[in-house]
Amino acid sequence: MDAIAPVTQAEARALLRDYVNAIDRGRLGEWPNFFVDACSYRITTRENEERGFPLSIMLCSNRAMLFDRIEATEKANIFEPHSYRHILSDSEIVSESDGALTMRTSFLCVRIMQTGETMLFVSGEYIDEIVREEGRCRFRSKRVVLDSSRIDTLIAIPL
Amino acid sequence: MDAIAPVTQAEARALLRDYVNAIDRGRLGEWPNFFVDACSYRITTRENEERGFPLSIMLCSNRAMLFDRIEATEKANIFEPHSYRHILSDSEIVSESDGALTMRTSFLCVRIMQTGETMLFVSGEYIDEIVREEGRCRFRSKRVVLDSSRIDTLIAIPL
Amino acid sequence: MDAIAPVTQAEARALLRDYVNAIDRGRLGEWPNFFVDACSYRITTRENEERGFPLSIMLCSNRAMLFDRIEATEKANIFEPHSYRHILSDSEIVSESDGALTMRTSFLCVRIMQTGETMLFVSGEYIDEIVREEGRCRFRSKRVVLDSSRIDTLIAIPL
Amino acid sequence: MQTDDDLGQRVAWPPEGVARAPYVLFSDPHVYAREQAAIFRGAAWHFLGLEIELPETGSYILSHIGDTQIIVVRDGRGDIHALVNRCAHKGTPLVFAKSGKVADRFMCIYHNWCFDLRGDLVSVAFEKGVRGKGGMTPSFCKEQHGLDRLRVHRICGLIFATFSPDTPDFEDYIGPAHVANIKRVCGRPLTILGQYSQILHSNWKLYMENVKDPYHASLLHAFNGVMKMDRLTMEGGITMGARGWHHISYSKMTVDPGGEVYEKATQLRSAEISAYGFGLRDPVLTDVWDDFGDKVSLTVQDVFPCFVLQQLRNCLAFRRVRPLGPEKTELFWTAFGYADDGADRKAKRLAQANMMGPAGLISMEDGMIGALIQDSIQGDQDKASVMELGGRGIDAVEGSRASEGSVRGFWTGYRALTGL
Amino acid sequence: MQTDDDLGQRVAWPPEGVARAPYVLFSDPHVYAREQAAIFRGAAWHFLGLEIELPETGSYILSHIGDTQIIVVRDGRGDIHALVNRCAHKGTPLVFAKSGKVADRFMCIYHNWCFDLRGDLVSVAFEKGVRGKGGMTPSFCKEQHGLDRLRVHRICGLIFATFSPDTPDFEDYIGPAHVANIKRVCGRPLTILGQYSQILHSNWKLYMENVKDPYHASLLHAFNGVMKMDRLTMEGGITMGARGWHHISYSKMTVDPGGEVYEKATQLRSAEISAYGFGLRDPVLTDVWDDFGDKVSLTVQDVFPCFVLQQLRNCLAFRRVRPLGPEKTELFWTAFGYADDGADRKAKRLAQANMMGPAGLISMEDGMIGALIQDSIQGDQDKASVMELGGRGIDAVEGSRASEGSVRGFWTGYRALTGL
Amino acid sequence: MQTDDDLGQRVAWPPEGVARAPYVLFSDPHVYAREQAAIFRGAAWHFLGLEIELPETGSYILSHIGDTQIIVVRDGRGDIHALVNRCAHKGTPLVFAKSGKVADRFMCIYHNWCFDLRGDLVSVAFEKGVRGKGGMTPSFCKEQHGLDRLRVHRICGLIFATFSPDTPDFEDYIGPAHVANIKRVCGRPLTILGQYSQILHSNWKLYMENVKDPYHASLLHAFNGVMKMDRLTMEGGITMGARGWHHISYSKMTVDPGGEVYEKATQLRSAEISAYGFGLRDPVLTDVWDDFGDKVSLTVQDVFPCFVLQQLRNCLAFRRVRPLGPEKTELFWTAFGYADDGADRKAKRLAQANMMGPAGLISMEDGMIGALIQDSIQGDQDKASVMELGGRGIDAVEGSRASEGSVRGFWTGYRALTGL
Ligand code: FES
Ligand code: FES
Ligand code: FES
Ligand SMILES: [Fe+3]
Ligand SMILES: [Fe+3]
Ligand SMILES: [Fe+3]
Repeated sequence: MDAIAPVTQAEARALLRDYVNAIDRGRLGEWPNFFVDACSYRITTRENEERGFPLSIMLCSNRAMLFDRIEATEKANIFEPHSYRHILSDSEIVSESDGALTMRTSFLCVRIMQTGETMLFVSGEYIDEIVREEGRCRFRSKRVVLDSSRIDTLIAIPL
Repeated sequence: MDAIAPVTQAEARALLRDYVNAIDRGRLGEWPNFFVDACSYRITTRENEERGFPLSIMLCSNRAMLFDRIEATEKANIFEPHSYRHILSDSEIVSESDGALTMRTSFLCVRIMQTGETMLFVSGEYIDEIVREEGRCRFRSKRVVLDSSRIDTLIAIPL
Repeated sequence: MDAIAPVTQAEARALLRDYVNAIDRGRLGEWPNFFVDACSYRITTRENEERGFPLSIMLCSNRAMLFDRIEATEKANIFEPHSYRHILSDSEIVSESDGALTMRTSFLCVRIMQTGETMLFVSGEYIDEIVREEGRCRFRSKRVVLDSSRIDTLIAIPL
Repeated sequence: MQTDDDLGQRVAWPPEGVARAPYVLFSDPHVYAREQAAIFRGAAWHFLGLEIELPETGSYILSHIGDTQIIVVRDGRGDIHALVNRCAHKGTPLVFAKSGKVADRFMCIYHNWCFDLRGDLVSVAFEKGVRGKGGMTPSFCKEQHGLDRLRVHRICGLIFATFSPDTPDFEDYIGPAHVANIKRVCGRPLTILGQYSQILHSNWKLYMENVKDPYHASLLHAFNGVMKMDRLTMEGGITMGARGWHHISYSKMTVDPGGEVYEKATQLRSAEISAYGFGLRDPVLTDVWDDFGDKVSLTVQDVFPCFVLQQLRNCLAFRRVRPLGPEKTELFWTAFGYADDGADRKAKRLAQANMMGPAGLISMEDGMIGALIQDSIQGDQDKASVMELGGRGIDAVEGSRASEGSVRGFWTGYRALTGL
Repeated sequence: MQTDDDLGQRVAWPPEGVARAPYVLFSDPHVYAREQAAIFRGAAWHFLGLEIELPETGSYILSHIGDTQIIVVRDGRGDIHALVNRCAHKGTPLVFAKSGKVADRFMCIYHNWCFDLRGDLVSVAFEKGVRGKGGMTPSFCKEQHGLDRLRVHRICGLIFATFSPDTPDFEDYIGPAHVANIKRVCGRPLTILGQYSQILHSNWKLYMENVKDPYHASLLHAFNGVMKMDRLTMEGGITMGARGWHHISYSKMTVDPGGEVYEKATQLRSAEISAYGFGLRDPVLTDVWDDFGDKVSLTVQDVFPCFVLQQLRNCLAFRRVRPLGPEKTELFWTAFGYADDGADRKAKRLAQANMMGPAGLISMEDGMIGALIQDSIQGDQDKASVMELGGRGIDAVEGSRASEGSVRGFWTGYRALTGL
Repeated sequence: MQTDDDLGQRVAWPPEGVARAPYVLFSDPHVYAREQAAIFRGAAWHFLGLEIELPETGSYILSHIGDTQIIVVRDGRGDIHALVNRCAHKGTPLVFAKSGKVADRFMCIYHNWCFDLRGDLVSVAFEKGVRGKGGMTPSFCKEQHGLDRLRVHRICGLIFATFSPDTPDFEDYIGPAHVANIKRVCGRPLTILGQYSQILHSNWKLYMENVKDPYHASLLHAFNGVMKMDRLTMEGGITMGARGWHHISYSKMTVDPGGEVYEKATQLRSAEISAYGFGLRDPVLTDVWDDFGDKVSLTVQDVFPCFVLQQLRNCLAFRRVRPLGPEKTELFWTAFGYADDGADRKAKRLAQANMMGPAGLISMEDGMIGALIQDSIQGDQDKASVMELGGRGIDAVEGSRASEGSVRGFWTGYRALTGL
């Protein structure tokens, strides 16, 4: 039965690819659908992690908060139009347990303003916990650990 | 028979790797050989695509034009010596039909001037249509969609 | 017998991933362990290679020198705290002979200062010779060929 | 060389006074130099960090006042010193990590001169030369080559410093009401929840104007407006600090009597937003409590020129603003709670932290607005902004935040110190 | 503060006049400031965009004149307005997308002040305060706080604007022959094929000199030389515009009588190129037609200071040059065709577009040459370029393009406006 | 416009003279401009490269003197010329590759003007126009439009040049002892082992002070201290060059009599390092030989302002320093050996090259220390560094390197040329 079938690295990797593609192509409405209901999404920094500080730059502890966040981004918040381009390096399997696969992946994210200005926006690691639900792979937990503690301007679009 | 054997993702990915390596290593003379005769190569921008503008930054609608372009680049045009370094992220298979495989791939291209000056030159997506010809995989169509509409200085070497 | 079993591309790629992860996570002490005793590690530039100049930016011609170098880095040398983030593109198998696999891989390395300042530090190619020893894959030779001959500030942490 | 007259001439402040801010102030390098001397090295207090960042003898953090790096260190007697991070020999910084701990001295990496925790020079390598040859010139006297030490003031674990002997004592500098709010918010043992910073592509003053501008809070931050979290129609006001240089903007956790303007007035953006008809899907952002038993749910306090203390419901933070040249600024955030917070309150503060910082639901716009302005005024260096909400002066409008008096208060302090 | 005398002193224009261009003009920030005031804010017309980019009421594009952002918008009466994109309150840009559409007003995101499509201030948030408290100072009068509005001139769907009341009417500014060429090329309904821009790492004037320099076309762009596409030996000439500030360079689609010089003269680079002995493998670049029935296959026209209209055979484009400080420039390209182009002509124009833009076979060098010069002159700020081809004046050499008269014409306009 | 008095006023050199270096010198753009004129265009010799980089007629390299690009080329008579890389027409660089070879002339890419290998203008495209129309103005005379040519001096295959006719002859400029050391190290046929460069985020003078500062070598570079490779306690000294502008620091390959200070003195960082108790695991770095038969294992020589000749045991290199504005510098390294080196010696030199360059075990810190200082002094433009080791003058301390005399010598030359 599906829920039993363990998540393969290929499936996990495909999820990650589709996730960043959805963001890079501006399909933000799909963002919450990459997660299960009882999920956790965090953006934090390597420095806070190393110093044991629990603060997040962005924190959603369930899928409803993902919807609230993205609705704010699309309707309430105002910012200069821009898009991202994510580049993924190889993934490392950290653990596999009861059908959940935990994976670490180095990434770069380039930010492109509508003016054309292009910059290396952030670098860091994805630490993902991926499960199968209704036959489809989703994130149970996604932790985005940024290498830098200094953010340029703002983070409106999730990483 | 060869022409029938569908192009696998691994083969397509190897073609893409060899293609960017040939460019990054300065072997521009090989560039047309990565395409079939009846091919199309375009560099355009995300903005032009989204606004429905047909303009290209570079357009070759057959292999002869690829040869003309690269001959101009190597003999007629003048520019400061520089090289590229391409980095590819994961590819997404868009479709497979009658042996042709269509694939989208995010990429970064770094430009290195002879002075050593290194910059993130462009980011974007490759949208490739790959077929098998004489037992070898080649591009039937390659569309390079740049995230930015603003180009630094010039594009002499194809992307 | 192990030594016979040829190194697979997947194993080689995993070694490369673990190698850059160890560096990016600051576990420099592990660095020499990715190499066999009779190894060679070099950082050089594309320009020196093309002009036939033998000079290296960093040169270790055996494992003892790797230990000496990293001990200096950690104890004697002084520099502003910083870390790297490596991104790997696809690898090309150059040759496979008597169990050794030779592979070329394009990479980017981003440097993150403790202040948060993030820059595209270097780009280039890894040219790796990988062998199996005591059942584990290691580098027999690692040549880091930088695209640029101009280094920002210093290279304290190996690439 | 720029003379003072030159500068006054170029800035040419309009007759409306602090109801105007000439745009040239936001990009001119000579104005920037004047600010460094008159404000950052001048008669003003600057926030450096927290005592809890310095747990032991020798614990230090690296902070800044304008262009100057400052070492903040705890000595063996428990005193805290603010020292300029510049070796007296050839200018090398003594420390270059964000924070750390030394035993009892700072050793310069360049030539190993050593300074004790008060900044006094205690040893000079090869002072006597080698085998009687070389060494320091006889007239050299260590006493004259210590690190520059600043005046320090500590209040509720917050550390402030000033370069100038002329700066009034801290409590006189900000005034009693402002001392009271610091004690209100920081009067209990604090705990740090985390830190990060933002690069703002604008002059530092555009950010400080933003902080001191209650007018924008519910308009630029439409999330505030539509979520009824902070509106000018709520009960609240502005409390001006000493000489009007500082301000506290506050509002109460009450129902919003006249709030319908935010949904109806077609000239407000919030009225155009259809979202949130039924509020947020997840209640955590609105699941708040009265931290100080006074029903005041929002306070934003600044200490002129560059310090901010923020209470957004239960989301508490310090902000420190550092100019990086005329057109770039770094904004340092420290989120905090209380040592005695239970797991539940801590968790809720962390959730409410979604409102602050570079991704803050009601702060992200502040990271960008200054850069937009910086770009759009560059062609009009001869023009000025216009601030006439609530008059042209700095008197608080009793019980109302529909005033730019606090922004004019910033310019009052600015003009007093820079003489512009 | 820089005085005008200072500047004249430093620039020290050589006695040869416009046959020389002092290198200091290409990097000095004070010269740049002078240009902003005297040229971009001064008595000159600047291209903003096209009417077809503004299809409906409220349609706008964001354009620039020098350092100033300009909103170009169509109002309900069909009039087109050019407004400075800077809110009268505190300088926030009203729009920050490249293009878009509003209903009937621009609402500032910062405090929601609203301006109508003519730039008049129509509403101020909380103008009357809240419940009678706060609000704008009584003396505040909206009429005095609209957006700055520029003079606009429209010709064949092209939109130009100027800040200065002293600028001559557009047609007098460029002269009849230049009006005629605009009508020749743009006299039929246009359609946009696409847009992109280039960053040039040089002063903006190095690009404009390049545009107005027919001397380089067949030499720097060896592709032209070897492909016989544009050579000085072809029939053609220069038509100077009013006061010599503007130029049109043209050549005819005829056989090249004296062209062998390009293959023989060993002092020309084209002679060294072995390529193309048998022409291009693919004919599309040479499969051209006579768009205007006058056998003129190439025209490059400029309107001083920063507009270019290009006809390279059937490859048509507008170029707009925007300075980004003394050493950086952005070049905006808009390729166009005609509304009534058939699929075949449209396809050929798109193929010929290989000649233009950052990857243009005969334009890529123009993106780099300025940056090379910028680097190589920086050590010689006291020297000047030498332009003596075709004399030292600005009179066109009848039927010849072997002259730099049009470049000297640029400097004639430059000196007239800047007083340098 | 900056006048000289302004500058002297702003710099305000302290009465202690060369025992102080005002921090304003390291970031002020007007000081930078003065240096370009008085030092880089002034009466000083600058290293350009090596004769072996120019094997044949027409071989050239692209080098720099301050902000000016210099072509170094060998002509048919074997003479070597240093030409400013700026076309006399409109300033285009004649070459823009790091090195290359031309037949007998440089052809400008922009309009194909040609210059011979001595820099004389030999052809002007379309000088006579086309079919008698256009062409250069009759008064134009090619003789007056050649490339600027510098004075060149060659010694042991090293190429130096100067702009100024007033610069003393090279050997008088550096003095006999310094000529002798160049002949000592470069007196045999050289071979290049490789080249690379480093970007330093500091003013160029911070790097040159570092080069001329023997005080830091064993302290900043703890690797030196703990590895006993270079210590002030070793036998050695400083040899000052003509007028004290230049220096040679040397030490001998002897046991270290008083070295225990490095392990014991708690005020030295080396004493804190536990590493290397038993030396290096691999002996190659210490497997050295006496290259010059004089037991001198280390020499660092500079020729004011920007050239360094380094002998670190058997690791030999030239360094050339190029300022890139007030706060950025490029450092060019060329490692070399001798044409008659056997494979073994060549291999050992390459191994010892681990000590030099951006990753050099005893040089990496030099790439960063200037940037640290640049940051930490920016807030204190009115202060100065203090250099009183070995007195306040420039007399060498016989047989000792515990002196900053050589750094003061740098400032002696600096003040003489700049007049500051
Ligand atoms: S600079 Fe600090 S000891 Fe020399
Ligand atoms: S800045 Fe535009 S409304 Fe305040
Ligand atoms: S610039 Fe060199 S020939 Fe014109
Ligand atoms: Fe705000
Ligand atoms: Fe051109
Ligand atoms: Fe050193």
